[in-house]
Amino acid sequence: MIYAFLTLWIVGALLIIRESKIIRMIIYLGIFSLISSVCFYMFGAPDVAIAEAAISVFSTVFFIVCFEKHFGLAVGVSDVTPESAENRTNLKKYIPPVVFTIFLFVLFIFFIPENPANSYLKDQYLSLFSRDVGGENSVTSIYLGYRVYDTLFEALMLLVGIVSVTHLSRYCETSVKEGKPSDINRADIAVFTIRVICPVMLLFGIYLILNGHISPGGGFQGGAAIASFFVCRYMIYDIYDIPIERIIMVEKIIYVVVVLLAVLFIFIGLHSFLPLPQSVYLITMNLLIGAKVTCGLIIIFYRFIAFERR
Amino acid sequence: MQIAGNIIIIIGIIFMFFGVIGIYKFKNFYSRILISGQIDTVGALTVIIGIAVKHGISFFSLKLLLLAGIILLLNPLATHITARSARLSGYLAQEQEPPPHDKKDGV
Amino acid sequence: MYIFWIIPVFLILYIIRIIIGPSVWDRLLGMNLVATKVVIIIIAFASLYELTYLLDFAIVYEIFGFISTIFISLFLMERKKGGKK
Amino acid sequence: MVFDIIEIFSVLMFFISFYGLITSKSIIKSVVSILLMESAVIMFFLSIGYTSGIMPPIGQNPETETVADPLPQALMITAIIIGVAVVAVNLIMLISLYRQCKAKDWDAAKKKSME
Repeated sequence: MIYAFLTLWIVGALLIIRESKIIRMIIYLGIFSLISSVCFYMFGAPDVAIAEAAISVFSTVFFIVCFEKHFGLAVGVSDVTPESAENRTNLKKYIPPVVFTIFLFVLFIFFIPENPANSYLKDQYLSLFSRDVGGENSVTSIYLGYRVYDTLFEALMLLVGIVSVTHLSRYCETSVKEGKPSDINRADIAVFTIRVICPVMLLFGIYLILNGHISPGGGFQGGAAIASFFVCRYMIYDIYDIPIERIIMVEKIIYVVVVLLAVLFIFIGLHSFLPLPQSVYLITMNLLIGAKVTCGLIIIFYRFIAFERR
Repeated sequence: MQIAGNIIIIIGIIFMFFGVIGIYKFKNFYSRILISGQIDTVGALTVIIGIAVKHGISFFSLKLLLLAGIILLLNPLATHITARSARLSGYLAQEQEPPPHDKKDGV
Repeated sequence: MYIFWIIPVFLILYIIRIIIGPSVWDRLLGMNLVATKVVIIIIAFASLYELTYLLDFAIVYEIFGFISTIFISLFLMERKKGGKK
Repeated sequence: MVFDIIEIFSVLMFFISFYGLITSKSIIKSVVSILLMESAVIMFFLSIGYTSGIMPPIGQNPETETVADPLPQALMITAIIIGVAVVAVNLIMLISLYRQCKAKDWDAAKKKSME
């Protein structure tokens, strides 16, 4: 069955590459992300699958907001020159990239080393993580324990991305504070049901964060779930009263706290002095990382939404 | 218990098969969205109830019922908003082809 | 289990519908249907292994597929309104 | 060759998106191609060591034979979050380019910059 899903994955990519109209491409991208998330799940990685499913919403939302609000109707007409009779005679301009790509593919296939995968490290991690770091989810234990450097640099990369987004987008504070009335034509049933669903999503995000060390989930996934709560909030009320400057400051402070906590617990070894259970460290780090990811995604989303309406 | 669960799952799969037929049979968009929206929700719910029956009374089937509630709440709403969006954008039921702005804007 | 062999056939049929669907809303409808079918596969997988925590992924999948469908359809509606002005 | 057929899929995917990247005319399709390329890389890392009936690496003492490798998963979670930040920065740069010179594909942008 995994082969059927992988074939659908490849077909989706071919559709995206061959499609010439942007809004169809965005819908195909949403379907493609959902299918790739299921493939991750089939490979025995539910953590990665939850993260991909949460992030696919945000990439779709960014693309559709960018396409809709900033380009408007102008881009939709034709982004690529239409496939007409003159292009059909011009077929030979497609031949060099195809040949080049196939050449690289064959080169890659023939250039692989002939060693089987070494499973020594996997056995070590699986037998020792519960004693060294604690918890039952070995993925969370690895990215908060053995590989905490990667997590710190990932948080730094997210912070750099947010800073560059806020610098590149011009944005007027006064129009944001007023809170413009909605121009989305909404149905009452939709508003009511989304109001019912919003607290469920918030609760579910908190559940994912707090149970991150014993079940699939963790800081990243729960943070993305809580940030999608704010997407729903925008869909209902359509106001921009989020204090973005303050959220950026909060995010920087959280980053410093994350670095300090990791240094105290992992590199100095504070938990060997204190009589704390090991899961306290895991839960605290998951909460902080979840708050940081939430702040980052909220800032990027509201910057995208409020860019044009200044 | 196993046999009853299997029978309920097969009934749900037959519902889904009707949904697949309906999505190809009708030429009109609103007929398609009506048939597939209803039958698909009912088929998914039936399959979930069948799996819950196979597991008996346990934590697993309790969580499955929560999931069934979420599907019952969200799935009709998604089809409703899609149909409403199509109607308000001027996609009329009588037309066999997409409206002219659809082609012109390259949607 | 037989679900694992029947549901991918349905998925392929839905994707053919998505490819030939004449308008955007057909594709949105297909996206919603694909999300529901995939939720059923996830549940069957979790039921095969008897692992309860795999059902979290099904709930996440349902909610997030719903959000992206609704966001795309709301923006399509808003666009038409802006065009009328 | 020790490659399984399941790893060929993601390599093929990587080169499909590479083809899309080098032949796309519109800028937004280039951004989508970068997203697809990153998805292919994640799939390649996860599919190493796949056997049928593999289990997620969660539990107190999982058996090491039938359990997936937890190390690539922990790395790929961070890669996904970085990917969405990369997409956001790319789209903001695209919007700024469009505001400046009204160019939505590479040819028009090149023509504008020549003037």
